[in-house]
Amino acid sequence: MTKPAPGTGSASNKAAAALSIEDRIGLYRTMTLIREFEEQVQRSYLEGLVHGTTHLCNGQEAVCAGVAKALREDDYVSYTYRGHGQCLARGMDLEAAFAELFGRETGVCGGIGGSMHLTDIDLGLIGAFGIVGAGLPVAVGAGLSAQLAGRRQVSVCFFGDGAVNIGAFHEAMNMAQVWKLPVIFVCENNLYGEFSHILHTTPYEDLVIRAAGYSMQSELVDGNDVLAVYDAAAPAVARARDGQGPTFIECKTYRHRGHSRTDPAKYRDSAEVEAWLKLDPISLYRADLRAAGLMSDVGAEDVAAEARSLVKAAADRAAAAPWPSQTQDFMATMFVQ
Amino acid sequence: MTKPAPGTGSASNKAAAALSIEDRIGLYRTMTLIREFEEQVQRSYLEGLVHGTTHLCNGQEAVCAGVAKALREDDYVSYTYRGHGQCLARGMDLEAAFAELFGRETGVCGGIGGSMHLTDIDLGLIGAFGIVGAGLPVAVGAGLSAQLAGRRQVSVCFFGDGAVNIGAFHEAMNMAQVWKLPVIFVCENNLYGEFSHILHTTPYEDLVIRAAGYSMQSELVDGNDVLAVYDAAAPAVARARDGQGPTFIECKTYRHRGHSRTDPAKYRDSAEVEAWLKLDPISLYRADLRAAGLMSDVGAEDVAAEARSLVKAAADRAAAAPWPSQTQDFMATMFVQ
Amino acid sequence: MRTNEKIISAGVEPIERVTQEITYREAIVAALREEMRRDPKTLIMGEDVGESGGPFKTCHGLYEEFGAERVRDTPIAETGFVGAALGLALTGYRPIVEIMFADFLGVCFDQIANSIAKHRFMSGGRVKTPIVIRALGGAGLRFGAQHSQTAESWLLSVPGIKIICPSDPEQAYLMLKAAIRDDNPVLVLEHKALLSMKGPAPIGIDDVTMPSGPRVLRPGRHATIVASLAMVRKALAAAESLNAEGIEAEVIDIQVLRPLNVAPISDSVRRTNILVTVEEQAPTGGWSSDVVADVVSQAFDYLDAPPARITLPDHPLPYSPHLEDALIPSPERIAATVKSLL
Amino acid sequence: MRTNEKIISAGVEPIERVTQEITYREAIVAALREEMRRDPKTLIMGEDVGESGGPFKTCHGLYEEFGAERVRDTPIAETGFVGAALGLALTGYRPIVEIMFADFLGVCFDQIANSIAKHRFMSGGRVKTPIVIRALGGAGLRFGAQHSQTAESWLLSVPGIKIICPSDPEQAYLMLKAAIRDDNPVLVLEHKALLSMKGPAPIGIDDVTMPSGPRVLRPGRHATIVASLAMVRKALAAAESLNAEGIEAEVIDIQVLRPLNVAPISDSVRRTNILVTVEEQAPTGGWSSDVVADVVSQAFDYLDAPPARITLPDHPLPYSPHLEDALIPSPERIAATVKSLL
Ligand SMILES: Cc1ncc(C[n+]2csc(CCOP(=O)(O)OP(=O)(O)O)c2C)c(N)n1
Ligand SMILES: Cc1ncc(C[n+]2csc(CCOP(=O)(O)OP(=O)(O)O)c2C)c(N)n1
Ligand SMILES: [Mg+2]
Ligand SMILES: [Mg+2]
Repeated sequence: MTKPAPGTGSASNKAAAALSIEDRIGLYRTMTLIREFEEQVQRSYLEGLVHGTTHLCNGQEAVCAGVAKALREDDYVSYTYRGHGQCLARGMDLEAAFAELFGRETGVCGGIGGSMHLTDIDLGLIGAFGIVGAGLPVAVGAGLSAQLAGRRQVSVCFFGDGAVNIGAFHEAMNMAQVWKLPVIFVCENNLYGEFSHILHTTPYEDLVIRAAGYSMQSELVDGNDVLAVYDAAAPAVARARDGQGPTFIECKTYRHRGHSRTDPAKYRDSAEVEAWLKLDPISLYRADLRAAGLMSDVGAEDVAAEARSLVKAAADRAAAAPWPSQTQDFMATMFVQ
Repeated sequence: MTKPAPGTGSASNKAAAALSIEDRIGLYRTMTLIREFEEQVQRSYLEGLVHGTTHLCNGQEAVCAGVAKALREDDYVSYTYRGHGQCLARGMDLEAAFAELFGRETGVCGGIGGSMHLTDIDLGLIGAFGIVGAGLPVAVGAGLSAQLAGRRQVSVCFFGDGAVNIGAFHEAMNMAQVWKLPVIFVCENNLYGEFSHILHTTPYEDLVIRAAGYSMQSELVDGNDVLAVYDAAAPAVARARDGQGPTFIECKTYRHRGHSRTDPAKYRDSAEVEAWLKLDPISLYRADLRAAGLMSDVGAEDVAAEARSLVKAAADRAAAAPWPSQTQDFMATMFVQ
Repeated sequence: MRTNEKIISAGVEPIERVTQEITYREAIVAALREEMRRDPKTLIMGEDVGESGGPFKTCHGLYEEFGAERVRDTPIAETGFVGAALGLALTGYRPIVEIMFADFLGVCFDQIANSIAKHRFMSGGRVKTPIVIRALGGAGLRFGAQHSQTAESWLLSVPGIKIICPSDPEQAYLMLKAAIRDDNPVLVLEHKALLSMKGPAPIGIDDVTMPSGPRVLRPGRHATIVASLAMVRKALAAAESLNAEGIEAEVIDIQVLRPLNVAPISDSVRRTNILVTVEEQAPTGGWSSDVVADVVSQAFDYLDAPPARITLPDHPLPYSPHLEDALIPSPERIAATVKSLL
Repeated sequence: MRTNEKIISAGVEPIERVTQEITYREAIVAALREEMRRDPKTLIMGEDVGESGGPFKTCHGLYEEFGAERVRDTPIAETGFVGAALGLALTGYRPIVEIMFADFLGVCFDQIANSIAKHRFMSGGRVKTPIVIRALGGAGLRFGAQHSQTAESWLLSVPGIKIICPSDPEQAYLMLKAAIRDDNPVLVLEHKALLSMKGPAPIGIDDVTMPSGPRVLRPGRHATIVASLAMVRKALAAAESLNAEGIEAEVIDIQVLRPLNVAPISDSVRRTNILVTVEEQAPTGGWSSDVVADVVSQAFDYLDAPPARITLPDHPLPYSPHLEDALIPSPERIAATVKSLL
């Protein structure tokens, strides 16, 4: 690894220090729920309940949990095909999420969208974009909307390291900066696109360097440290609400599994994988909480057990849900009539 | 104007100091020829000989002349709809250029391309791109070709300040840097897109800042000083030939006329226009040459008179050239049969 | 050639007193202005649409009235601002974007085809995406191969977006107003060779609805000519000259390309038994093939001859004026084609 | 169902000894490998095509044989690398690019439609642009609305690019080889649901030419079914089941969408008098309308019934498996449609 280039911001105000014990444990709960959800998706896929393909975010839970904590209910969030974590961190109903992955009528998109396209507008989850980079201009539009409406909302978009090479990223970054929009660009740098290492496709490993090209405020954080993520996100969100414009936050992280269901991820060095597994965000945070005397191992197990049972129950209910009707009015699904 | 951000390079090696007197006068000749050409295009347009629209480069002659001087015959050059200067600086036949603008059979593209699309592959003039930014990825391809062929060629692309906001720019810059290609990105920053000032669409006025986002070597030069342009281009070209990768060169310049034939350019402050007209690259360079004792005012007038007569004769011949045949085999024009 | 009937056919009560002679360009401006007055959630974005009033002056005066926030100049970044339109629409606004030349739709094709056209559908119909994309296209102005396309057929195969193409000031006005009120994405293809065309338009009218399909511009019994955009005038001219020879051609403006409603054309063909289409596009992939194929299935037994499609040639348009002119369908060619089928 | 005739129809001498049973995926790899061996100016670029062998393994082993320079991983930047292909082609190389999902053609639509397809034409025919763009498309794998399109019709209206779509290993092999040798831009649309399909292919053959049009896969006298890509197998299955009822359907693989050559289909219709088309696309803007319109003009008097077009519905494809399955044309639907016309 090259030495990280510093971002332009200073996360040193330590917003996380102000979090209540409840909030801290809540973060653990969120990450654990996401992990258990993804593990269940994996199992359900093998059982034939999830169709086509699916992109899991195991190992990256601290990013969506940490950022979500900094947001209000009326903020806007957009993300990618690897978007289950973002949705759960915003409170998407577990059963509706599973039902969508299973292609059922009770899915959050009626079984029409699928694993890559979870959307729930009522939660500000404005969309999951399957085309790399495509969500960023949309997030800029939501940011413009927030600016125009004047209600101090922000628009956050999540994307991967591979997305910083596509044109849509560039156009969105520039527009957000020129118009000083309340947009937070969260780059989950998990070091790989599909199978290519970032240095194969980008001139450097620290993507905050990109932000410099737009004179955009930026932060480089340990994306496996949920409090560090929160520490970067909270002031960025505050600045955005105050009309001080966008921030680019790079979160260094790692996906535990392959790119998608069919990828055994053999292109990754086993030493690298080992090293990152040791940096598992949930284990690290659990150790933190234990050290701070906020949660015992037993407490942590309770959280996990609760998450597991919630997830299991939701998946079971989703698996029993009906298939969407083949004779439904697809035209009304497509167009407001 | 904000204070120019320095580029990453140092043009201080003063390649221009090594230019012969002949070469120096040659640069004057090139700029004058381009100016006289554009003036004639303007007149011909008013006479109805040039059709549709045309984009003149009056005021920007130092950029194409200075860069062209740093190139070899086997290098590749791409440019935009505002590309007459680049073509003439590479030696495009005047009559063939006019004939193309007039839509005649003897045009450099048989009258098929027009003012926006002058191409002459034999001169390494690989193409004029009418879609903003579209030429940059193509230039990257030519640079890749040069790298693969191993003959120390370079690929130069010219584009405007407005082009740095579009996706194609970004993808091209990144690819050139990742693959260390011999590509010189020459941004002619004339402060305006069509009618919008750069600060309206970009977060700053100094576009070298963009280059920082790719860790790309860059130079910021006075684009109205032909020797300064050469001083930036020559070492960039040398580095590219040596396999040291791409350079981004920002040339500050100004177009004397509107964006295209229909634009009276009323959006520009008259004080600004005045100031820049005083910085006319040809007058400035003439003063330099006079001060250095290399060319008298009479000599300069001779050069201009010669250019005028060459241009006039070429335009007259072009105006007398036949129209392209309506029954030609367009399918063979489109496809190699 | 204009009657109240036509205004009615576009779903509008005829209010003769407001009908004015205006240009196609003025019609666009009027529609934008009125709808922006009507709904504060509307806004327009595009390159140089602000203080400059638009490269083709189709936003003239809007900046002065609505200000920089609602009449917004963008960077040259079609993917960026078309994508932003989706973000605005999803969060309560009704964005209108201007694509300076329809040829540039290629730069933002993905945002339109994969995001805008599919977003509501993929959400299970749970979001609303009221977006208008206006793009100025068309040949005849010696703009060369990259600035002369109507792009009519580029998005014809993409479900999830409506496509309309006004051929005169009246429809430029009425359809654009309706498009802005529509809760779905609408691509409005305008033609730059029509910008100075004059005609009556019911300015100030409030009761507009999206037309459900083609519109008969000139009745006739001997042949049906269907055309779009700048070809409509050529078709009308052809009909006029045919009339002198005693041939009465019915002229239909297709006007709504998506969703395509061929029934009125089939009705016409059932009466005329002859079909000729005219489009300013290559011979393949365009609406005229769809129209022919549908008419054949709807009115098979009524066709006296195979329908003829008049199109551009199957290569890009050249710059040279005489070449360009020779390749664009002309009234003479249309009239000759009709006669060849009788 | 396979005979030497078919190989001949693609312009290849039948050399039975080299015919092997391979998959569609292996056919692609073989064609790439052989042509890259044949001409050192060829190279391939795309996302993860190098050491990983391609997301769909269609470049398997190429990196090992030809190295990183000729089998080049790119950033996720379709505009960038498709545009780079043009620069390579203009300067003496013969680039092949892989678009991972055909759905992503939208991201680089401008580079294809405005640059690649027009560059030679705009130069007055003075440059050469040998470029192959391969894109893997198609539905049936529950990939949702943004990863299931064949994109067959997106570029159908753009002159200046050839479009081919192989429906079996033999044609995947032969046509890709011919495309790589072609001096013009060729878009090769492959179908991901066919990747594991097995069939004979004359591996190692050197004498290939671009097919000039459709190919008859199964002769028949009672009806003509024209299909593309994954729909070809469905059409063959339909023909098989119709056969059991004594109906002999001729099955034609359209295979070359641009330039479109409908003559062989008209010939067939002149014998069968019935035409059914099957395409995995929306009802408008696709090749089937062009085919119907052309057949109607070429064989008007031979049609016993209006041609029927079987297509996807006019909305994006949903994710849920049963929904997706119900919407993709099936052999049953094809057979029933044929019978309804007899
Ligand atoms: C325009 C486009 N090109 C290619 C793809 C195929 N693709 C899907 S995900 C992916 C890798 C993205 O990597 P990254 O942005 O790092 O996100 P991650 O998957 O690591 O979360 C690619 C190439 C796509 N979806 N869109
Ligand atoms: C993708 C695209 N969008 C818009 C245009 C219309 N257009 C042509 S030139 C131009 C301004 C370009 O400005 P700049 O890059 O600064 O170059 P200059 O004309 O100043 O040389 C615009 C917007 C275009 N050709 N392509
Ligand atoms: Mg990644
Ligand atoms: Mg400029």
